[in-house]
Amino acid sequence: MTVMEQRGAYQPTPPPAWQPRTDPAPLLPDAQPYRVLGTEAAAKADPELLRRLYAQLVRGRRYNAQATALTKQGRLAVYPSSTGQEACEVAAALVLEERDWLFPSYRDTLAAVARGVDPVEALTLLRGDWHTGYDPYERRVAPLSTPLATQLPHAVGLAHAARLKGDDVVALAMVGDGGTSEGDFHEAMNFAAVWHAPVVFLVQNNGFAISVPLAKQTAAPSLAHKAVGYGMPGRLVDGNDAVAVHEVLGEAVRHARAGGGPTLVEALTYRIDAHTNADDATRYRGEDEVEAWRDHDPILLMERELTERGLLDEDAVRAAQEDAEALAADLRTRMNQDPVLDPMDLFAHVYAQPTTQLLEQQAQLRAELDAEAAGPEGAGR
Amino acid sequence: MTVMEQRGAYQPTPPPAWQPRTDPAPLLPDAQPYRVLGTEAAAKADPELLRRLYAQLVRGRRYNAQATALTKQGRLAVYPSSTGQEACEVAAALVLEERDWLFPSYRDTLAAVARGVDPVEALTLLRGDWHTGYDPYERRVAPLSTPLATQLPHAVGLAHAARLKGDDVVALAMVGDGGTSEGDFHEAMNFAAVWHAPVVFLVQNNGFAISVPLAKQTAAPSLAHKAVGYGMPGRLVDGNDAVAVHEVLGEAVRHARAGGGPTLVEALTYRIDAHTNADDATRYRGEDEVEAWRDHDPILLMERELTERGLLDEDAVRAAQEDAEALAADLRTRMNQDPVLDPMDLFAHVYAQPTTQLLEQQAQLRAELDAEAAGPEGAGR
Amino acid sequence: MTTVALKPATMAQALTRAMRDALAADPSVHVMGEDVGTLGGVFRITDGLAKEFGDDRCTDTPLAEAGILGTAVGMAMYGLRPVVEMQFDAFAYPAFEQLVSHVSRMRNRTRGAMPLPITIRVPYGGGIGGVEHHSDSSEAYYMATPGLHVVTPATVADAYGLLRAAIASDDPVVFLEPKRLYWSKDAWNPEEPEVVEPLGRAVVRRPGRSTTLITYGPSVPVCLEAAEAARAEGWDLEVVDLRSLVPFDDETVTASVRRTGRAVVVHEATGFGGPGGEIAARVSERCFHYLEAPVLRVAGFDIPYPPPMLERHHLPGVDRILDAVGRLQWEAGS
Amino acid sequence: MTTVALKPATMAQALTRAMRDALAADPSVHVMGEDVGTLGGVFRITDGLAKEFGDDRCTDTPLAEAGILGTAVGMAMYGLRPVVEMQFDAFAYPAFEQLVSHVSRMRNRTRGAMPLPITIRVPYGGGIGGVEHHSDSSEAYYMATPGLHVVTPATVADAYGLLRAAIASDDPVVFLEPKRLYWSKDAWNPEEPEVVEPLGRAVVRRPGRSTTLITYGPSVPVCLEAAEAARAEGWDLEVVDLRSLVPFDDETVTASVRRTGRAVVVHEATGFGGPGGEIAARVSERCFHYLEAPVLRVAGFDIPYPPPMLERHHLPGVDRILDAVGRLQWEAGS
Ligand SMILES: Cc1ncc(C[n+]2csc(CCOP(=O)(O)OP(=O)(O)O)c2C)c(N)n1
Ligand SMILES: Cc1ncc(C[n+]2csc(CCOP(=O)(O)OP(=O)(O)O)c2C)c(N)n1
Ligand SMILES: [Mg+2]
Ligand SMILES: [Mg+2]
Repeated sequence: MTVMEQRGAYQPTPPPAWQPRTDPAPLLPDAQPYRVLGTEAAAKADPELLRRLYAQLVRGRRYNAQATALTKQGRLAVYPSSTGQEACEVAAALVLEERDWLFPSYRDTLAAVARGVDPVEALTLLRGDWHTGYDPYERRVAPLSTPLATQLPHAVGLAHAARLKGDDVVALAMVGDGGTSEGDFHEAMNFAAVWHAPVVFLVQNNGFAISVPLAKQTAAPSLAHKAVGYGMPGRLVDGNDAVAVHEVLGEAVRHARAGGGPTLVEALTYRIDAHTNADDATRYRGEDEVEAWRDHDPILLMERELTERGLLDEDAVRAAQEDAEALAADLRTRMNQDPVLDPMDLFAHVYAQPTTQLLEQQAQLRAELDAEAAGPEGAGR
Repeated sequence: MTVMEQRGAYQPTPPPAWQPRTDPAPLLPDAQPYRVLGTEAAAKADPELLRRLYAQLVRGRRYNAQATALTKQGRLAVYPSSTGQEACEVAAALVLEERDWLFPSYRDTLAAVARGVDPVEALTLLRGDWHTGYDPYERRVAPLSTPLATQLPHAVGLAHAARLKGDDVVALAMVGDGGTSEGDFHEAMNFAAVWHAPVVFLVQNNGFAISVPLAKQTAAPSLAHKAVGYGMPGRLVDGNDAVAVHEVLGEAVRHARAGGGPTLVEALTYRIDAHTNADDATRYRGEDEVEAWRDHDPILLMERELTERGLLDEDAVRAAQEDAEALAADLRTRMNQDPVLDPMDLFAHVYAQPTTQLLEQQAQLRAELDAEAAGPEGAGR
Repeated sequence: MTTVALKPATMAQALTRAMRDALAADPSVHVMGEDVGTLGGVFRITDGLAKEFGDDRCTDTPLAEAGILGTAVGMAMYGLRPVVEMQFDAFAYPAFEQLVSHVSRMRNRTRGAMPLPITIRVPYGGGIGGVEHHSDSSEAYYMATPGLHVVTPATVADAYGLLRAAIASDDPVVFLEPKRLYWSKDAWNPEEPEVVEPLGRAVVRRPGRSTTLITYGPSVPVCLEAAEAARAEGWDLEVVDLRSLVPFDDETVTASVRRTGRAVVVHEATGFGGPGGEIAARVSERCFHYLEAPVLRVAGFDIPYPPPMLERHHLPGVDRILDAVGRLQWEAGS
Repeated sequence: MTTVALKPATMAQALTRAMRDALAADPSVHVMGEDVGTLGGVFRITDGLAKEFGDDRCTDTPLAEAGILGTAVGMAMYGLRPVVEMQFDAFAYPAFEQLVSHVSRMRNRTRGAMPLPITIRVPYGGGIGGVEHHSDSSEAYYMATPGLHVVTPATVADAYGLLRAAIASDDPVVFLEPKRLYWSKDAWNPEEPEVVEPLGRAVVRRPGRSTTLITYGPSVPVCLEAAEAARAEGWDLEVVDLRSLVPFDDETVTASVRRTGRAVVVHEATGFGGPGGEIAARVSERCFHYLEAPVLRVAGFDIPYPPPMLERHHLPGVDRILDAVGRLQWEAGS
């Protein structure tokens, strides 16, 4: 049987006998976001997982702080921080198997790093020495996608291809609340559902698309309510509750791997920092709003839980912090070295074989650089 | 108060206090398509409306037949017939007030004609003498849109503009089941809901996008289930039941006019003819399927109802048929005359003022045509 | 040299055959698009492929061009070679962002780690009586996008050979199929189809001495006709079929124009900002001292593609080409 | 002539002022786009407009470029004059279908009944250290689309005047704003802003006798700098600022080149298939007998826009322009 045929044949049926093609009820999100930390469900959570998530959150927060600091030192051209969103970033990376694929958006360098991409390589785009700094095949992390939502159909296509090849690979694709307004979001969701592709969509609803608040972005009850319109389940989760995000994403990944098709997960979170270091958030939101979310901080929530359950001793805290500092120190050191650039790279990877025209242009630049190197006389006209 | 501000301010709220932005329940379609004909609801239907719809259906069917015949005589380049879909076409036109706007897709020439556009002008695009043959402002019918779903944001923008100007104008936009897969559908729905624009989206789900059946187009329970994901009501209606379509669309139009925002209506119908005269439908569907739908034909349903209620006398039938024949005869006569074309039109309407370059090109063509007219000698070669 | 008798075949048949052979030869090749499966495409170019290879290899997609190309990108990332059909020229526009922002740049972005061997088939051009949006010549957009190959056949044999080469290419190829040549016939042996040389080579379709007509795709037969007609005027025209707009075969074109000293670029696409600007500019640059007269362009007018009943006025025809050639001779004499 | 003292102002200020004046003068003008309201745009070009005119006149839209342009089409159909902001060059691509299939053709499609007076502001070009997708020069796409005006200012005064003219135009205008000139300053009196003549007029920014540099937008200051530097070589360069790519001011350009006998076209956009092809081709065509040397082009390389740390190698700079000019002098002597 082909992958395509598995969905069954279609008979357009005159209305007296018409039936909905699937039952919509199970596809609708719950009225309240799923939470674990601070609720009864927390008791069932695996202590090992909690500790692991905690350490990753601390590490992620430190990474965000360090990357932001690097912008001030002129070592990064720009940095879109995920401070406050670390639960989503970290959980997205941790739920995946090695053979799976992550499709990050431009804000999700942390997810890439949590999946094992070298932070310096993850930040290449934002440092400005090249576009994608890592080999996507090494950790199975697609290039960070700047044009919003455009990476979603890529994830669908990759997941579909894996399924066609018989591999039980899942793709997890990340997008922001703003990105859900793009046509590519719609088309990706629809292809995924029609193809029954093993893909999980994680929408980080952090309240804003740059300055535009969610109410100007959508009038939907929730973004997770979009799922039913494609025939896939929609799930709503507290995006600052790392355990809850991990659980919901984990379920969706297992569901996809088992051949159950795609899931849309909306994680409610908040962008604590400005859009990027270049943005001035005071122009469009008040500090009180930010404060409300600081009380619901992902690390805070986790710390509370761990402390209450006596799972957080000083050693664990220290180990997490040391690990985070080591990451930051390494990042600082290596980012403070000027990257080695080869301008000839400009021509090397446009086509598999450079065209004659590109070879001519390469020679021209070579000559210019040689003249430049030879000093003002050599460079002279 | 501005139009934009009416939706209220937004406060991103940490999950413990989070609430869905609207109640999803009333936005979901009923499990079964709304029907009137052949049901108890029919008793309440206005006899005048029934008779009017009947006459329009008969006229519409005849129009479709005549247009199809014109393709065989080489008088139309191509014709995408709406045979079997007349209930939707006609109801869409009749629910609107004069000041409202209709946004037809390429298949909806009948809706344009039912709204009062001269059939010859409605068919200009398909005849090939010009693109849009009518002045859109005369009957407030936007140009037939060939690129699928692209007309939907236009309808939203127009409705929004009307509201900004304080006019109580509603826009009704038509699209096919296939068209719902396009990104423009998504973006239009979203803008409409966020802007609370007075627009009604009518999806004619006729089972196919050329050869592609609905099951390859969507996995949703129904297309009307997409509405909740935008925060607007979704309605499901028997698209061959002209009274039901008229009622559901009428309600949506009144709702929009009263400031209630947009509605998505999915009408379940069937494309009885091939995609166009150039298509061979036997390649992708069986005659038995078509037969099942012939039993649920919009004219048949209406005739049954009218007959049962004693509303259809011979005079009414004859009047409807005569009217339809008159339309067909007029169409035939006028379409059998060669259209008068002015090649200079090619340059006249590219810009408000033709550029010097266009004037040069116009002069060139003028000279060529003069040479041609002067005969082989004058023409040189 | 084959000894099998050549039977006439259409360009449509050659294209179908190219995909069939590619599907058979390489399991990573996948054909996808609107109506390409059960129906075999609105032009029947994929006819029979779903039946022979199954709907996993030749797939009817939902109706969304950005989705088609975007998912093809993902499939290519996983090692497949998608062959995407855009139903008509103007219906490729919704996929423009995917094409420009991803397809053309992924190799470059990843320093070669993630090439995208995607073939994007686009039936293009006019002359078939198509209503609005069904007759665009959109090659200027693709030419202005580094990272894409842009290829268009003018003969039955090239249709086969270039499409095979496009599918085999490790780079994305926009493969422009001249709609009005779909039913053109040539002697061609489908049992022993000829695979042409690598992409990027122009060919002299007709040698001549007095002026070079530089053209491609649907305008090649028109130029050949013009060259025949020109003999009556005593002009011996050379016709160069570019076949590949990107990469551009400067060598062949420059050699021809240096020989003839005169050139006319001919294409259907709009003149202003169209492909002919680039071609004329580079010919002028490289052949300046050889040119007896300016390089002229015969192109579509600078207008939206006209309705069917007026398209004959828009399309570059034999007379308009000969007029241009005539103007060049005059320039030389002046 | 005004007697008010001129104060230095930035191009950004002039653009803001142009929209403000247009909003004040004509109630049908509406500004819309991503972040244009509360934030005032990521470049602050719409700063203060929402506050002054309300969010019905300056509207933050959902994040969807096709939706923005598509709804603007509908608004224009109802008599409004939308001024749309695309946040960056590459983020205009999702709106490509609306632009090409509707915006550019609606007037033509309806025989003039339904004009679309939409201004599409696109911050474009490089040189600001922008990461991928933030530095494209996409004007070739727009030039190849009949029905659009394509306009780009290079000075503070033109930024004001051309934007006013664009908004007042009854045709759609793609208004390309050179990002790296946003903060460039000129003496300009915002109290009495100068309204320039109709769209479509080039201007000689610097008269000269030995070679014409034909350029526009972000490359104008570079060319002026090159012209200054060229004096050291004894070359007296003329600089023509096109201002409007469509319609193209053949008169001004042709007159200049016929006078100087030499021309170099300079722009940031990719060379192959870029705007310079059209420009060089039409100059060569119209000035053939006046040209001492071929028309050369100095343009971005035929590559995707490079990362910030390498962009200086890509952008046409003074040296590369002077090299080209130098090559022309040599040609003449040969
Ligand atoms: C297609 C496209 N349009 C516009 C932009 C410019 N832009 C960059 S980030 C951003 C806001 C994104 O908001 P959201 O999707 O909510 O993600 P977040 O920044 O909150 O993570 C915008 C408009 C872009 N990158 N791509
Ligand atoms: C953007 C775009 N892509 C492709 C096409 C080619 N095309 C014309 S009609 C059609 C099928 C439309 O199906 P549907 O939306 O269900 O409308 P129906 O024909 O059933 O009325 C296709 C693919 C088009 N017109 N526009
Ligand atoms: Mg966001
Ligand atoms: Mg349909």
